[in-house]
Amino acid sequence: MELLIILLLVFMIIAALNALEGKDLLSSVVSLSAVGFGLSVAFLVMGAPDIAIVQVVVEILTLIILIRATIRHDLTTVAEGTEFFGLLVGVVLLFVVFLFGLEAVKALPPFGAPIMDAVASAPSRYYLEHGLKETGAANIVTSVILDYRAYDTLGEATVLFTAILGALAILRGRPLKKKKKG
Amino acid sequence: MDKSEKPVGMTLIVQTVTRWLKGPIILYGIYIVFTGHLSPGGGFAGGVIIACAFVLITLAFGAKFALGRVGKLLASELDSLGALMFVTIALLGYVGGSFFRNFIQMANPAPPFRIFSAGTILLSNVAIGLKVGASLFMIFIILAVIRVVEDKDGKMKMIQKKQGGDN
Amino acid sequence: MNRLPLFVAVPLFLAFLIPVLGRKWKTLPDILGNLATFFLLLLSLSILGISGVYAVGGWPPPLGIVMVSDGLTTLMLLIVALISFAVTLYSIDYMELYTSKTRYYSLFLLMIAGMNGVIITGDLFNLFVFLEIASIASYALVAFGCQHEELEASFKYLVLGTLASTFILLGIAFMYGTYGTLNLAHLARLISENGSTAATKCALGLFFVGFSLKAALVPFHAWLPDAHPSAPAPISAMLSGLLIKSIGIYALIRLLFNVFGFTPLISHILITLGILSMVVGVFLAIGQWDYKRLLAYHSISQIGYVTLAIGLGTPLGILAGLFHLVNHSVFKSLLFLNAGSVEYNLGTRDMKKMGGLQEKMPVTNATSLVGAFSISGLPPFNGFWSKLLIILACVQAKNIPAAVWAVLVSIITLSSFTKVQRYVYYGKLKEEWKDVKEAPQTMRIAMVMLAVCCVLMGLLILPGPRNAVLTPAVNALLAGREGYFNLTFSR
Amino acid sequence: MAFTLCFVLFMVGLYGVLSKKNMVKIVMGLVIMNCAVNLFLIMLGYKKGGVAPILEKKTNLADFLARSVDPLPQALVLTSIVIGLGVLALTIGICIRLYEKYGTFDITEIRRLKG
Repeated sequence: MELLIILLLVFMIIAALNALEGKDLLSSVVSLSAVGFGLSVAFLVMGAPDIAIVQVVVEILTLIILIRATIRHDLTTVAEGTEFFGLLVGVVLLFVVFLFGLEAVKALPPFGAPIMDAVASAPSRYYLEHGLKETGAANIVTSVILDYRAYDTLGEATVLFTAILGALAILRGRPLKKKKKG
Repeated sequence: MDKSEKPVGMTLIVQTVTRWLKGPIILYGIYIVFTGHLSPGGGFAGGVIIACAFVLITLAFGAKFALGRVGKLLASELDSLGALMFVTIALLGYVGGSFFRNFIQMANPAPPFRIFSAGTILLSNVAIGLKVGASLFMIFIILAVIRVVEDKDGKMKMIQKKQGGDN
Repeated sequence: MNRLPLFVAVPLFLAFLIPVLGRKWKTLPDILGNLATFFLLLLSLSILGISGVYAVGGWPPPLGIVMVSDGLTTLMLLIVALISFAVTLYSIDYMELYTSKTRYYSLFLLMIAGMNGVIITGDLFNLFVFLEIASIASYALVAFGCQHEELEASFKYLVLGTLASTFILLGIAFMYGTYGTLNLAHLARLISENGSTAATKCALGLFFVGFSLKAALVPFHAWLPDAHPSAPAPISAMLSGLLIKSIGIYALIRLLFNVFGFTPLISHILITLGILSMVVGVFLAIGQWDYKRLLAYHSISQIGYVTLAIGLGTPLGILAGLFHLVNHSVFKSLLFLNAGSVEYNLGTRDMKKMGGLQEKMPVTNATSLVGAFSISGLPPFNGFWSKLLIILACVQAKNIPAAVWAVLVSIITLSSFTKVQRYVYYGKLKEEWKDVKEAPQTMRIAMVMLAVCCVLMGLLILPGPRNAVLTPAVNALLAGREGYFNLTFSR
Repeated sequence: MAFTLCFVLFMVGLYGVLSKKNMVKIVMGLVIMNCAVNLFLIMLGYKKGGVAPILEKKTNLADFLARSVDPLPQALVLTSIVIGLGVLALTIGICIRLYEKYGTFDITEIRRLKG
């Protein structure tokens, strides 16, 4: 099982690099959605079918938006100026951060042994044990997002609302009533 | 929209398949919304699926079709309405003792594994499904449909479309 | 503590309602926006200094999300409500320059809801969600005018802000992976019981970077001098006065003091960041001729003061820091509103083109003078007292270099604002501004209101008001992990 | 190993954000970072041989408790995905508007503001 996850991850990393380094914007966008679909397969494998469904559908929408909104006939290829020195500094910096993070990752519980089994007072265990009885929802994830942590979900719906309102505001036709002087 | 736009929508094959598929997809989305507390899915997944059905219709039949039928206005009303419904559920809980209290389930617990077994969760799922579906369709309309119009000499160019009902 | 959810629910409800109703009735957004902020002001006055816990959905912590109110929370809520009330009043006339007031007010209320949500929450992930609401609303509001500079600044702000949010989310993931809970108080208890691992330290580092980006501390300040001046003036006032404090400084100090525990290392980092921001901000401000850009650089500098003082970690230091935070909210909002009313009438922000506006705009001139005196630390205005306390706290903590820097920066600030007053308001009136008028009524009222606050808040130094308002906030931070845990799990 | 690779994916996204000059590429970097964090959260909750946290009528509760994966990270990821989509929509909106104004996606050419 872990092997499958690792293979998926390697696939996603390659796709991500291809998306970032590709010269053709359209193929970059397609590579990016390969990352997204790899992600949703990984979710499905790891026992998260709810998330997998959402991820697939959101990925489709992302793909459509990116293609329809940003890809023009006249600029599908990108000319990237490469500054060697800047790139070198960036990569070295990232490598330092990576080493720092690697230590942290080592300190986490091993893959496949979730923290909820190690901490006696972890809320997750309570959700699994009492979720059905207390909320009536057989899908414990639903009982978490719409009952135990419904307030988060309100926030999330609000984020979506805010983003759309913001996009509408930014894309409105005539932003200023009169021309500013000067 | 520019009159010089090429024939609306996609080929006949796509349009026919879409005509067959749109019903089942929407129905599946609704099913997912209503059984979110019993099986994988829920408001988000269902809402996004319904939105995708409308996106498919728009892509297959052209922008005018979707805008005429659903309309940006209606989508934005539904967007606000879904959000308002969710807040109202929260506030009803507030009146009944605690913000976001599952007042139905706590007052009279229903037996599990039924459609009506989880109190406000079902209502919340519907509200979220409405909100997310409308929101995502709105995103699609404002980002992918309205702004991109082909110019006369074949070059893609942005135009500013007069948006109806705007202030 | 039954009133706590209303701080989020009311602005959210109205924000959802305004787009539906605003289309038919044009003056409704103005009315609803002002009513909402006025209501929040009354509400926050009514809970000032009261501490308590509200369990959302009736689920006790750590199962559900809790809202926690202590001295610091109520202080922040009050200042958010006060500034946002003045700003909504100001917006009634100012936003006539732009179209689509409906969306403006809706986004504005969403931003307030986001900030209030961050302030009252007792849950790590919930903090992230509301931080995102406030941030997204502010990205959109910065670009509200849709001109070249605004869009560019907004894009820069958005990329750095989202980077910060992703860092914070990764930090949350590390915390969850190590302790298995998201409740802040529960985390605090588990950290003190189980000790911290490399993952905890990594999460702490990620939070430091993320929240410093949100608070625009040097060296993470690159977005602020673009974003704050480009936004419409009321939004500049909100961003500089409130947003960088509530989702940057407040969230950071809440995590540092009440969850991770305050250590000498953290103190050193905060003091270094503080002095750096203070000095770099003020030196970058010297050469500016753009009115609002100059103010934005001074925001970085003043936030440096706050970080320095709180970083000292002593009771006097924290008192001084919080006092300066509150004062800065008031006078920086006031100064941005002044700059906005000049821009409203003249259509430019270039100070070289201005001059002699004092006879044409007496109210703006007078209030701007109050703001300038406050920010430069001249007695008897509020800025003087808080800066004095900061310097005293530095001396008391035996950190003489910091005290010297604080004095120096204060002098440079004074010279910088002398320049503003001289070039904008004094001197000879230029020919092209012969028919300039004073700002409209509601804008004047808002400015006068904040100027009066500048004077009155100097009184917070007296023992009576100080014990009522500032001391509970200081105690909330000093209570540390133990106090926060006891408060949250008190039921 | 799996955690490390996930962290590598995060770094790839960060590299994209910091080094790319094209706005769409920067946005892609942000999306990749968001994906990596989401995957990381789900991996934290994974249990060897785990099942989805959904009860069925015939499920034995003790057995379910022993085998189910952690539901809380899944709830968080659901929120995080939707937030990511919202941010993406707004970003693309700004990008489209910037493209209208400047006629390019290259940030080195979009430089009116000093500093």
